[in-house]
Amino acid sequence: MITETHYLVLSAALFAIGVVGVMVRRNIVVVFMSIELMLNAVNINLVAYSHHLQHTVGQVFAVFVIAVAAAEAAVGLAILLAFYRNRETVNIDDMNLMKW
Amino acid sequence: MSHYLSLILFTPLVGAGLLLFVNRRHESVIRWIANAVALAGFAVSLPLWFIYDRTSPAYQFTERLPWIPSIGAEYFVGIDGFSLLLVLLTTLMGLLAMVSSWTAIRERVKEYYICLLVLQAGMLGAFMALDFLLFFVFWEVMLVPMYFLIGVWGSANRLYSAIKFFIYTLVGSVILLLGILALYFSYRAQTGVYSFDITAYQQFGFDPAVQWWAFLALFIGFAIKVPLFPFHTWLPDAHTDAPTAGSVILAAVLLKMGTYGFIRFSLPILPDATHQFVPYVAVLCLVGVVYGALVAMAQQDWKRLIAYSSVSHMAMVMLGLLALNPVGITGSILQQINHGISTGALFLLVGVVYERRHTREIAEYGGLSAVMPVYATVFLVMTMSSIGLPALNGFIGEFLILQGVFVAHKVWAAVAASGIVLGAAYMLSLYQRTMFGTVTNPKNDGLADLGGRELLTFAPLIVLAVWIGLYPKPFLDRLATSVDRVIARVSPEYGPHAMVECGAAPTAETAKTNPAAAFLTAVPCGPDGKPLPQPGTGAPR
Amino acid sequence: MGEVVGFYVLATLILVFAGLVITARNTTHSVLFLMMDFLSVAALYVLLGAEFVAVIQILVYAGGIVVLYLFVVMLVNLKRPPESYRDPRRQGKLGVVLAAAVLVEMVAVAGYSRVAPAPVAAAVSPVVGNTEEVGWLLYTQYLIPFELASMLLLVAMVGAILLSKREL
Amino acid sequence: MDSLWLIPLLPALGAAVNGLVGIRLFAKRTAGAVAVAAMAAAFGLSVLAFVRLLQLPAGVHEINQVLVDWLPAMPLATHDGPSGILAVPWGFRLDPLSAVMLLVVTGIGTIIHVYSTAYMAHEPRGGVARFFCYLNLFCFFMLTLVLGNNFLVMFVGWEGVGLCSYLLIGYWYGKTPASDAGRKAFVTNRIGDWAFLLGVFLIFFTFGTLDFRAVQEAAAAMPVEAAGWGVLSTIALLLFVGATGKSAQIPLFVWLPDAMEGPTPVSALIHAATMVTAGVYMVGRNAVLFSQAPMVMDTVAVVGVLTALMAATIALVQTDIKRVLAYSTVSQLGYMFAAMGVGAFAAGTFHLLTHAFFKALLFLGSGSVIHALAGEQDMRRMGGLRRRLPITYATMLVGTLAIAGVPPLSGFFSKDEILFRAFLENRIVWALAALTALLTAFYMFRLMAMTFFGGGRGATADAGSGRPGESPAAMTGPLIALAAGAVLAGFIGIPGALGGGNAIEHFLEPSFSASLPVVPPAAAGPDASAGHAAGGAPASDGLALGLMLFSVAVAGLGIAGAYRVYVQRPGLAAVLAERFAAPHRLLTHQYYVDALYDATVVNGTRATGRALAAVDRRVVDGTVAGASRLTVLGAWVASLTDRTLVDGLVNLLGWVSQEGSFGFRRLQTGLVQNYALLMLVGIVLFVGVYLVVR
Repeated sequence: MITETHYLVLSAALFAIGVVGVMVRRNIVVVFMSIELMLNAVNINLVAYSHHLQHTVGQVFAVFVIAVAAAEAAVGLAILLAFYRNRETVNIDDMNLMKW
Repeated sequence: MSHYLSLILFTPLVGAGLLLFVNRRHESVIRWIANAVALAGFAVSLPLWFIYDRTSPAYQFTERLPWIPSIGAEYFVGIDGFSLLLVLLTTLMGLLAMVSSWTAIRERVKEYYICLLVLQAGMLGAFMALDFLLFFVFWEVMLVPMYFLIGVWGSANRLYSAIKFFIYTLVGSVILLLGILALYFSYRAQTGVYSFDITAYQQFGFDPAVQWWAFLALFIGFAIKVPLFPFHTWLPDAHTDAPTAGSVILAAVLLKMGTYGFIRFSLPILPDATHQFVPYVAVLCLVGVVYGALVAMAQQDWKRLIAYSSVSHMAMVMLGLLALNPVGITGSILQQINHGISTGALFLLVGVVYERRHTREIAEYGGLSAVMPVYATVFLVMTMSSIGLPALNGFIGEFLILQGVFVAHKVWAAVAASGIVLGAAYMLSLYQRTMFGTVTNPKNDGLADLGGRELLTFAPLIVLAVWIGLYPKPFLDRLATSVDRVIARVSPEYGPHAMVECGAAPTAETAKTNPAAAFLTAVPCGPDGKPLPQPGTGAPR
Repeated sequence: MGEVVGFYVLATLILVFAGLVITARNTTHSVLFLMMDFLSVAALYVLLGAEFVAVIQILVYAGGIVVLYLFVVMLVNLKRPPESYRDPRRQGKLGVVLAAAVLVEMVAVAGYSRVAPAPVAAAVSPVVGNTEEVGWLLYTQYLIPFELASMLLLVAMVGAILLSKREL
Repeated sequence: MDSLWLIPLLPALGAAVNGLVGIRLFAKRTAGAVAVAAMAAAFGLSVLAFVRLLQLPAGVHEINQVLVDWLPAMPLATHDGPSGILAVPWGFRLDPLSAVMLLVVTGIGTIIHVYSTAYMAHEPRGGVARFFCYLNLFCFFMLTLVLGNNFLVMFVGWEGVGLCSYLLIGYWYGKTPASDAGRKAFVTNRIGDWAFLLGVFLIFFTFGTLDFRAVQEAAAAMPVEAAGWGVLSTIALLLFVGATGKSAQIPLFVWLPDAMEGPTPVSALIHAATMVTAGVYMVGRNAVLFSQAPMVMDTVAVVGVLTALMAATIALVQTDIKRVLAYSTVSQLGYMFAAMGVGAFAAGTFHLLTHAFFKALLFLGSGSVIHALAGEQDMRRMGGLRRRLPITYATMLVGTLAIAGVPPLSGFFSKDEILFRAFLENRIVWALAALTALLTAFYMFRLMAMTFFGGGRGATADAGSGRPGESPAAMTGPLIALAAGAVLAGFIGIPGALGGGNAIEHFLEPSFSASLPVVPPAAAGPDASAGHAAGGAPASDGLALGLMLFSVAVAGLGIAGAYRVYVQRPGLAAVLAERFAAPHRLLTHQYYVDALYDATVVNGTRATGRALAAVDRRVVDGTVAGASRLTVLGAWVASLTDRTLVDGLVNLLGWVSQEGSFGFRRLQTGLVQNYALLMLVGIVLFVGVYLVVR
């Protein structure tokens, strides 16, 4: 029997993988993708509870999360392109000008 | 409940908002929009004159919305006869001030017009507000644009004058606010209701001690604005350094705030204190009338002279209020309108030559009659209006005031009437020094006479001056019920009189317990509103 | 039984592909693994009876966003290796440790938490079928968030165009 | 003719047309024609109105018309409580007194308008239209003054004529003396108006109405204040002070001589025939009221006769032809007031009428002379003009004889009537009046002698070389018309002693008495004002004849004296002037009244104004500035405290945090992942805490 706990553990694992990706990778494209993974982890959670509680509202929120993810990806990648055009790099360690 | 007053009130604000979206480089677009908005503001307010019900003693066109419910403040506007005339004066003078600035203002055009429009909204709001806090807010709203008008577009000494104006009036405002709060808390203590509603205040008997202090506070606030001697010294500076439109608005409308405050708040809300204070305030008024006139005589600066004449005239207006009888108060209100028209016109006239010559020194001029005949004629009419020549507006106001004051106190009238002698002396002296004689200053040789636009600004003022002078009845009719309402509070002895004249007399005990109520019930009697015998050949009483 | 098998298969696929996404050297490969991952998640949604979200997942994520990533990877034509410079202050290892900690904690939370199964659901929707229910909710109770989401997308679109255009 | 208000309206229309259109567009002739037409039409209407007044049934003596409410009814307390009502209509009333004034104003006004078309012909085009605009406007206000049925409408005219007088005196505004004189006239009048207004206020307070007739009736019902000073006396005195301003009596007479700076037709119309008589008219209008205040009546008589005497003495030594006439006007106005003061209201009004003719004639004649001499006004530079200006000479001679009181010219009848009534009432007034008559005859013939007799001097000599003499017909015509008036006007008031009916007195009587219907005209008994003459016994006929002979003798003496001094022995005047140097200087300086006023009132006011302006700047504004300085000082002290104490603390805090922040600053690496790391730390801690405390 698969309970919601299984799904929660799965999503936690996926989230952890996303976190690791954000933490260790220096290619900003990959970092973005890791963020997408984390968002997916959240969605799994939402849909799992929707199933568990027999209420559709979780899925509605998943749809919103997807919409936000799409927006994030679009703007983030646009910023990335603009940055790349100026600095010829996508290395996240080169992006440290916004300090202090 | 209609939204008519709000429409009038917000038209200038909408215009100001519209100007925000216009690029500052498009000056002529800005000018057109601002003038169109001012014209619209006037056009929108004009029907008030016709639809105002002159037989009703109530506040009309009221509009009431909660504003800050937790402290009982409301958005409560409405007008009676006083505010009707003053609102119309405001929209008219606002329009004329706007038109007169067409060529006079060359820099920061956008900000200038926004300031003017916001100022106009503030003035309208102050005249319409029936909520004391709302009134105070509009009262303060007027201050800021005026400060900028003087400080940014003024002449040489503008910063000094602007700051002096601002701080001086602000001191008055603060004390006024104290008075308002005193009334507010006193009202709360006695009724248990938090309210700034002045229609309620006007029917409420405040504790005499509270009245005394509140009157003092309100007096200082309003007297600075009037300005009453000895609080007047900001006025000549502000007038002198303000741009023409600023001077016009200041003289024509802003000064009326003070006297309007007395008639709207001090008198009907604090009748007992009013009676206590009248002798002292009247002395200040009398000093003001004579003092202002004498000081005006010694001025070398065109605008300063007119400013001091304003001090004298406004003291006369105040004195009319203090007569505490219908004629004096009616005359006082009418004289406010008259002063707005004639002094407003005089400042516009100074503005015309200032724009051409950039000096206000009287000695710089002379013999303008020869080069600017039309200008000289308009100036003559307005001079005569200002010194109260019969058949022009100023006389009606002065006569009613002085007749009212005479009944109240004969010596006051005698002293105040001397102001009209001195008025003739300094105004004619000004006229002679500027208009008569030969052109001695070569710079005055080629001065252009009034252009079409300028003539257009003076035409309505001249028409009004003559109209009020010859047939003031429409104006006085619209004031009658409002005056009665105030009189019922401050001079109840006039109550039974109207009853007798107006048929259906209430019983003696109603009259005894509440003369004001008895009076008010007696007012609407007769379909024409005045069932009074035709004077003239009737037998002497 | 089929559900158990399906879950474990899909979970394995999801986690493996996710691991490949963050470990692949070649960014293009990363993107492709990401797509596979998304598809697996979509299948998981089907398993959970959320067909609508599954379809959206495929359309938007696998179809739209992944393609976007691919384009970006293509456009970012790297002259030097992308990860040549390494900032010593970055503490990547600590990050991994913390990630593990998060995992442990969340698993603990998941283990402890017991949600009461199916409390009413109140049968709010007058429609039947997953897609209909989602649609009904979106257009009734969540109409305003829905419209706001559309505004957000519009703004994001404008922003993306603005940012990526060379010259305005 | 139901519309009295049309009469003033016509000149107003003329003024409007000339003012709005004429100044820009009209030719000189058009402007003059418009003005004359307006006045002629007004005169026609006036005659019609007069005829209608005569046709009224017996017992009714007035036409009262209310045009429209001016000030609507407003409650206002009077002396007997708050039940009064202030209401003022635009009301007009034609009664015998106003009818006489109406005819004078429109009739003489029309003649003078005609004269002006020629006199002003040398002015620039726009100036002529402006002149006629003012002149018509003046007539409008004067007619309003005359026709108004209450004090306030009268006051409109009262002040309005003052304005027009101001404008017309200052017509040549380029000349400083002209504009000065205009201002002086207006301001001096205003002083009188001040009292007048107070009188009006007191009238309302006392009677509760401003209607003339109602006030007269009410006053008649009150006791005569013979013994003590009462409210009626106060009212009468205030009104009289107003009249002294307008009619140039002591103490406010100083403006009239200066007013001669205006064009001569203006002097004739405004400063001789009409406006200056407004004060007399006003007193006559309130005859009943004045009669109830005998003390004020005495004051009026004394002030009048003293003014008459004083002005006559000043006129003796004036050398400017118009100033002689101006002082003569002041003197004659004093006469009229003396008449009013002794209760001879009809006689005063009669003199007003005749004076309007002969003084207008004299002014216009002098204008003709000035015109012929191209602006010369100094009589010492004239002489021998008799042949050069025959019509002017003849008509002026008529005027001079009339003013001197030579029978049977008009001045004789009116002046004699005044002297007779004064003799009955108050011998001192009579004596002074008679002395004035002597002086009048003297100085008028001095004027004639210096102007028309003897040889040419100065300007006349210069002009002798071929300048055409007589003025154009448009000027001589009016002279002749006025001369005819000056001859004939007297015959409407032939006294009973000479077998006449004294028609004018009977005609005017209703205006000077209260309660018209109560006193039957047939009774002719003693009434409030005009009792003595009409009720006089035949015995007084002899007295009247005697006095008449006496005044003729006085006039003859004056004429003879002037003839001796100025025609027969031209050097004598200078000798006399030298012998009586001190009085002569006193007279040439008009008793130093102007200097006195300048030194006290005028300069006093100005100095007060300057002083107060300084006070305003230094003290009143100084207080404000001082308050602000004090605030600034306080602010400085506060800012010092602020900098050292308050700011010190804050700085300490800042220093501490700045030093401390160097450590924290290292956290700010700018690396995204470091920030994410910190977030992660937070999450771990947060969830950890949750797990622990759950």
